[in-house]
Amino acid sequence: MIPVLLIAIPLAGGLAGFFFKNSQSARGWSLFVSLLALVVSLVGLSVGARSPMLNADVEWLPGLGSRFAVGLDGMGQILCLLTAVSFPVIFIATWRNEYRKGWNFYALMLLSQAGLIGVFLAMDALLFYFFWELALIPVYFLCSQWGGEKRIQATFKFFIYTFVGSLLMLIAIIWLYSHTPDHSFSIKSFYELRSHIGGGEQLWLFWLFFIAFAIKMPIWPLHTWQPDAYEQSPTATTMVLSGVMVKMGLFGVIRWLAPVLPVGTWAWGDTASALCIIGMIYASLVAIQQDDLKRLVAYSSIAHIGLMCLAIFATTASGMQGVMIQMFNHGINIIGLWIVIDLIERQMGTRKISELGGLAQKAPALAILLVIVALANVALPLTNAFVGEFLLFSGVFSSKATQYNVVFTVVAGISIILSAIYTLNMIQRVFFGNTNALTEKAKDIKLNEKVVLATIVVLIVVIGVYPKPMLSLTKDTVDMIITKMNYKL
Amino acid sequence: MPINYYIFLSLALFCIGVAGVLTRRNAIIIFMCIELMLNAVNLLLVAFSKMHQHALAVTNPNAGIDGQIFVFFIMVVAAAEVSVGLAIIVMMYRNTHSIDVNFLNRLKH
Amino acid sequence: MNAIIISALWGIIMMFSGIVTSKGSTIRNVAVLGLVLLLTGNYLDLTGYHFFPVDVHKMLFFDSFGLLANTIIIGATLIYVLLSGREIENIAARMPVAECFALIFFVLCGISLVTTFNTLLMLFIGIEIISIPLYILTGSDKRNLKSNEAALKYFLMGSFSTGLMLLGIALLYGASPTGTFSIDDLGVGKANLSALYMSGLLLLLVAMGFKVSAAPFHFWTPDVYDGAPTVFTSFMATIVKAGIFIGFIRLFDETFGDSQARWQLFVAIITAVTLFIGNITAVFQQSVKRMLAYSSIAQAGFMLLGLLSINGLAKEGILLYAAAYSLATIGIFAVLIKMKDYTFEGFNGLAKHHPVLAATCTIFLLSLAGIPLTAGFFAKYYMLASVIQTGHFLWLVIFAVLCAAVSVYYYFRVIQAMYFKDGDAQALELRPGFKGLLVVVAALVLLLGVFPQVVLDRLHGLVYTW
Amino acid sequence: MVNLVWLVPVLPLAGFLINGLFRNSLSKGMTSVVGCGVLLASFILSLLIFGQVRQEGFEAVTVTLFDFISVDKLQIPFAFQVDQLSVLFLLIITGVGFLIHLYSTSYMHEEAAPHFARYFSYLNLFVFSMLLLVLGANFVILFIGWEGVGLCSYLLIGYWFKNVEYGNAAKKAFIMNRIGDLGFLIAIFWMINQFGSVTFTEVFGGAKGASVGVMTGITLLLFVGATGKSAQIPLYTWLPDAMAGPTPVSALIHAATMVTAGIYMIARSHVLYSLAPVTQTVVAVIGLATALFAATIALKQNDIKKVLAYSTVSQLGYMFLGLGVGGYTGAVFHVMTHAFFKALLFLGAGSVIHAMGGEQDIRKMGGLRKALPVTSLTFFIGCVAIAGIPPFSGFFSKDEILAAAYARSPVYYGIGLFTAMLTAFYMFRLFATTFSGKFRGTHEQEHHLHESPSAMTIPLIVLAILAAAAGFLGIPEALVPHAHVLEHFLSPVLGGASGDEGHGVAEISRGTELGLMGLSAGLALIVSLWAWGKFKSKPEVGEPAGFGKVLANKWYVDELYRAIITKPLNILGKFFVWLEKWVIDGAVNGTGRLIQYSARQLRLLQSGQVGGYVLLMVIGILALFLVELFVKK
Repeated sequence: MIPVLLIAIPLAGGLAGFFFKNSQSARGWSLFVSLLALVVSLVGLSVGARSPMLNADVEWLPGLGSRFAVGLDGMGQILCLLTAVSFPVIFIATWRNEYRKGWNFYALMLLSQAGLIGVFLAMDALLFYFFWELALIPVYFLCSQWGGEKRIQATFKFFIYTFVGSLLMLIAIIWLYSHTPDHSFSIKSFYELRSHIGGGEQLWLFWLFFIAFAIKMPIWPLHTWQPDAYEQSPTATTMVLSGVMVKMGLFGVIRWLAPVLPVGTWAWGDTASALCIIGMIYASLVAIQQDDLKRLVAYSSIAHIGLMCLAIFATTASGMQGVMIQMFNHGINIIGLWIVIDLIERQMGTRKISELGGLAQKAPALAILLVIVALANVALPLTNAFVGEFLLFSGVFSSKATQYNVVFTVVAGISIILSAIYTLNMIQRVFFGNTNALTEKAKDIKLNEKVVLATIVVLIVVIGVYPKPMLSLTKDTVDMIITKMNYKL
Repeated sequence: MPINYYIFLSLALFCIGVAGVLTRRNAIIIFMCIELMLNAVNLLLVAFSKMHQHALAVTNPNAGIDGQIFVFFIMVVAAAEVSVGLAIIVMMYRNTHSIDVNFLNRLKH
Repeated sequence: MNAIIISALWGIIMMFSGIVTSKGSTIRNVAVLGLVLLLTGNYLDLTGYHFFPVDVHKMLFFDSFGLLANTIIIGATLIYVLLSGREIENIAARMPVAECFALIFFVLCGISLVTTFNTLLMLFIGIEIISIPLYILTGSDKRNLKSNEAALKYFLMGSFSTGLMLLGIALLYGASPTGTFSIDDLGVGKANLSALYMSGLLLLLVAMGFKVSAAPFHFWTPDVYDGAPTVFTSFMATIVKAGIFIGFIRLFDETFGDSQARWQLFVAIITAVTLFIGNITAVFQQSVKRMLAYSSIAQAGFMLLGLLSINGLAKEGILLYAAAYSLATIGIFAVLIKMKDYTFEGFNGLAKHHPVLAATCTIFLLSLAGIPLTAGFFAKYYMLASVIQTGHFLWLVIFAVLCAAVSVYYYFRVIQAMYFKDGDAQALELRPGFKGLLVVVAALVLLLGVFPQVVLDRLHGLVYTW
Repeated sequence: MVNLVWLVPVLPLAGFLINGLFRNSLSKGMTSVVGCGVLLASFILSLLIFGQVRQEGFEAVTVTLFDFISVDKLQIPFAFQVDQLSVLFLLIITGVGFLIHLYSTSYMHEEAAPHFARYFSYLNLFVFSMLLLVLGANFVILFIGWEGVGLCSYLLIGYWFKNVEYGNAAKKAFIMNRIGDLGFLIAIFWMINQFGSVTFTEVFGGAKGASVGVMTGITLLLFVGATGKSAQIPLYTWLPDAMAGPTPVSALIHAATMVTAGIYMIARSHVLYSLAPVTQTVVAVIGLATALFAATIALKQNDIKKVLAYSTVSQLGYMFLGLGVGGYTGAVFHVMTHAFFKALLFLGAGSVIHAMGGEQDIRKMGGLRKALPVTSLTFFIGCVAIAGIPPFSGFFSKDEILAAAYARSPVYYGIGLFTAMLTAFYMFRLFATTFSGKFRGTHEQEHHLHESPSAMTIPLIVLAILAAAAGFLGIPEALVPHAHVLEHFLSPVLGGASGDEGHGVAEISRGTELGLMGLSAGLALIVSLWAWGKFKSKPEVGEPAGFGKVLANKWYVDELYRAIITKPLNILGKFFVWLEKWVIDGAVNGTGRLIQYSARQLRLLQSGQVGGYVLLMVIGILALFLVELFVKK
């Protein structure tokens, strides 16, 4: 019941949104809808993991062996919560942005929410693929309609890039489907496949899946769509992209790749991990060189995602737990960063770090909130990201799946230092130092922004100090995944 | 007289037709070459029908009859094509006062 | 049987209706009436009511596959006439509308032959009955040099391919031990094929490939589609192509099904070339009309995947593909006809001036690109799945999806023009009825995209019962 | 009582929240009351706890608040451990901390109210993290405090954020600490991997079973963390720059407490170190090297705070030497005494700077004794203490370390002694140049030279008394048997200074020990007097030349680091940016361009010529037939 609601509410809300004819009411409506979705997801958390309300399974395409099966397990819960939290936050934070034909904007936003939640809830491969694509379409329109100057090319690149990936994934899905004994797309039959298909097939099937997911995350060297897309999209969409959408890739690996093709995953684990590591160092070093705030955050996000992906291949419970909680944290934190950047851009009209400075004198509240978010971004203890990265790293270090675990940990660890460098540089050059002609006229943040940033900060600290509920939420999923991943032919 | 001769003959005719289509520029002549191809096929069909008739006469008195029927159909269809084709060529000629296919290059790329 | 006879008769009726009245709307209504009749007739045939219990001596065989295909095709024609029938009047001065409709009916008759043929003779006749009227329709814009040129090219190359086809048939006839044209007896099982037989097979492959514009026999397509009056381009590109494809599948399934292994490679090669040329060349087109011509080649390439792996999935899929592809393309052409300027720039800013047109057009394009939630996705899905099920030619599948990714490029160019580029796209007058119908078609596309079951269930039942 | 220990850190946290959230509404008075009040409260609380802990046979208590992280086998509770060691640090932190808060109330008085509140909130936050650090019952909690204090030092160094220089100094401090912290973190992961736990008791319990290699690895990584936090070679360069912060901050964080975190951590995990002789040697050598190196630099510094900074680095080196040779008690003892006299010295320097109106260059001072009697007297006591002249505290602690060093190897002792001489020399150079001789500053500076207000002098006096007297907590066995109160107190945690875990200090005869003591004391006295005499008459005011220049420029270490680390990283980054644009993204865009190009070319096939089309068709057919002929199936 609840999963259906989670998808249906934003879907219906979005479709309705197209019929509004003024932005204000559409904005209010979308906020209302997203809050409704949030409430539902909270209810979903409250009913308890065993509740039948958390699953729905309806006849869809009997001819194809595909059913409309959606369910909320721990991972689904945590990611739905992320989505459900993000959208209201985004709507409130960008409350003051004016969009041409705003109602379409908000409608599309809600549709993308529906698509995303669908991806996280789908318990049927074909359905998963459906939502996987559907989440993309609204974002495509959002970016190319309301983005920056080079938006059309950037978004187009992004679209084709991801489309290629997902088509390859489609091939793999069909292949697996045609090998399921009961000719069904259901996740159960997919999980039973690993004994039916030999190591040889798994080796190339792995890449068909992994390329799709790696593009989405993105993993070096398939990441080049990302900075452009982030830079050119309207910030609200960038938040969706970086806060929630990149999680689709990690989610895909955890739910649809690692347990389905354990042998392939195990065989290619080191290769994939190496890519992640290279990406982390690479992205961090590039981030240090960036002058555009959006690009800087984009690259830092690449580094963080790389770490999570690395931990997945480590195949350890603690690492996987880390991924789970970190997916949530990363979403929250990066959205916080985008909010700040959006504020700066709207006030100053620029994102160039070199043109800013001394904002802390003019906007102390903004400065403090940003500093906290930024510290979370560098995983300082008692912020949420520390818990996540601690688990991720310890997972990687204690990995039995690779003999390079120490090397991976150390090299990946360097990226922590690098992340401290670019984050502090950013704070330093944007907020500290003396004001210049441009930043003289800066004002402090308004109430709505204060509220959302405060919310984010509260989340950061609460999860950072008492992560237990989150961790226990995903425990069962993690154990299940790990046992499946440890399967050997 | 072995069937192969017929096959070779009609294939030769067919190829002549193809060669004509490839080389000539006058629409009418190209069209005639195509007719030649069709007739080569007719010849082949008749030959084959005889062959089958020869081979299967004992079991089935009117074996191979289909081939000859087919030929008639081809003739009819060819006639229909001629009528339409000539009409098109005439229309063409009225507009451009030429039936040289090499001038047919308004539509390309 | 019903379809064949009714369509033939109605063709004649249409011709005479031209004498009775010259009023376009009346004639069109008669045509619509005829199509409805045809549709019901064919559907009844499907459910077992045969109006004309004629013995066809195994010349034709009315299995549900062919009849279902007919239903889809006639349905598509109905939609086509409703959407763009009015345009036929505006093709050229003093162009008798009635004849055009008559020819359309004759073409339908030919298609119904091709979808239900049981001997090569019927196939040949069907193909010719389709082709000859099309030559005329292509040239129907008499004063327009492009139209003339298209007609002549089509005619010359068409009859050339007829020659090839006939040679192929003749060779097969010679190779068949029993001296027959019936596709039931022509099949020689997995036996090693004689050179004669193989050559005949290849020639038939080529000839049919020509008709469905498979590379490298596709060259007539862009020119003819471009030169012909847009109304008839739409007709040729969708309904006719779909019909011939059914025949194609039927031929290779029934006749050469057992010797699949021998010819699969050729089909694979042709498919790959077709996909490549179709998609790549479409990328650089400036005129949407010509782009659609190439896209139709690309789509043919995808349908050829179904031919490559003739199995249950492929048969289901080809029907779905025919439906999805026809609906979408008819829709786009219907919009295209309304445009003043056929270039991509002509579509700039369409969304602002005609939101409905833009929205529906987007849905059709997404369907052609094979995005989920549209019929096009499942069409492509079936094609891919059918090949993957055979277990061979995975390289071809991967190549196909890469090409599909390329196709996104040119389909989305239209979307970008309509939504994200500024400009004032000019469209001719639009009747609310037209818009309404467009929306209905779009809804149909979406319906097929979400619940293909509505069609598939029937297919699934039927395809496996014969 | 002990179970209320969580209140000790929570009170400063509350202070932080109050001062932080209401910084715009609170008056300076209120802020000071809150800021100092919470510290005083937790100091009293610590005293009470101490009262309980000091009783005989007190067993270490673990107070678990809630469990922080629990993933399958790994359990990390948020727990505090109260034992002699942590209580000792509790006292030092809260006590000295309180004095410095008090001092700050008047030192920072010029600041505008919100910034004033910001300052105190940071300070409280620091105390909170520091207490977390020393109270944590497992390495993760310790690490949380560890990074927390790093953050606070970052915030406080960059307190005057308008100034870009200060900002950079803060950044440098944070990043260098980060490098060390990485080592610490990996050590923690290794423990998790090895012992499946990070709780002190379990780790120490399991340590015996682990191989020497593992122990060496873990301890070395821990030590990397220590070098970052406690400013040892090679990660020490941030500390002198950290003097950019307000002087009380330097006193509290960069002298008395935070920088000693490394010593605390190693002393806390001395069980592990005792099992890894190699690491012990490394620690000793690094410590000794740092002590000497920093001392040489201190010789030529002219910024009053810089001198003290380098002397801090040097003293920290001493403590590591002590740890390295197994004199854990001695090290902790020195931490304590150092906390007193170095805090005293910094606060004194602060009072001088205050009087000089922000001037920090000692070449522009001189003869301040008359103007600042209290300051100069207390400062003198500080100097005497650090110089190691009996009976002041420095003598005892330093001497204990030296004795332990001698027991391990006379070389250690020799260098240590030499360093002690250098210390005495530069401290008295500093004292003489600053307080004696005649004033060298401008006239208006001279005009309003004044003794600081009581809020600043009282802490000075208190600290002076402690600096003078604290030594008697650790009277060496050699002088008075069984008078080493501290050792007795700490023995439950650290074992005797003689280290019952094998690699402790070897015993040395009473006679030698006395001899060494006398030697060091005498030398210290002589050098001090010499330096004083040398500089009070003619202080060096000119630019240093020759080798002095090298020392004045800190051996050009910063330049070296810039050349071998910062630059290469930048170049690499630039290269990656290039790579991104032209190779990786270039490949993507290239594919697109390739497709467009081939599209342009393929169009040309569509020549428009029927003949051409037919020809191509025929070619196609022939090709198919060729395939049929030549492809064998």
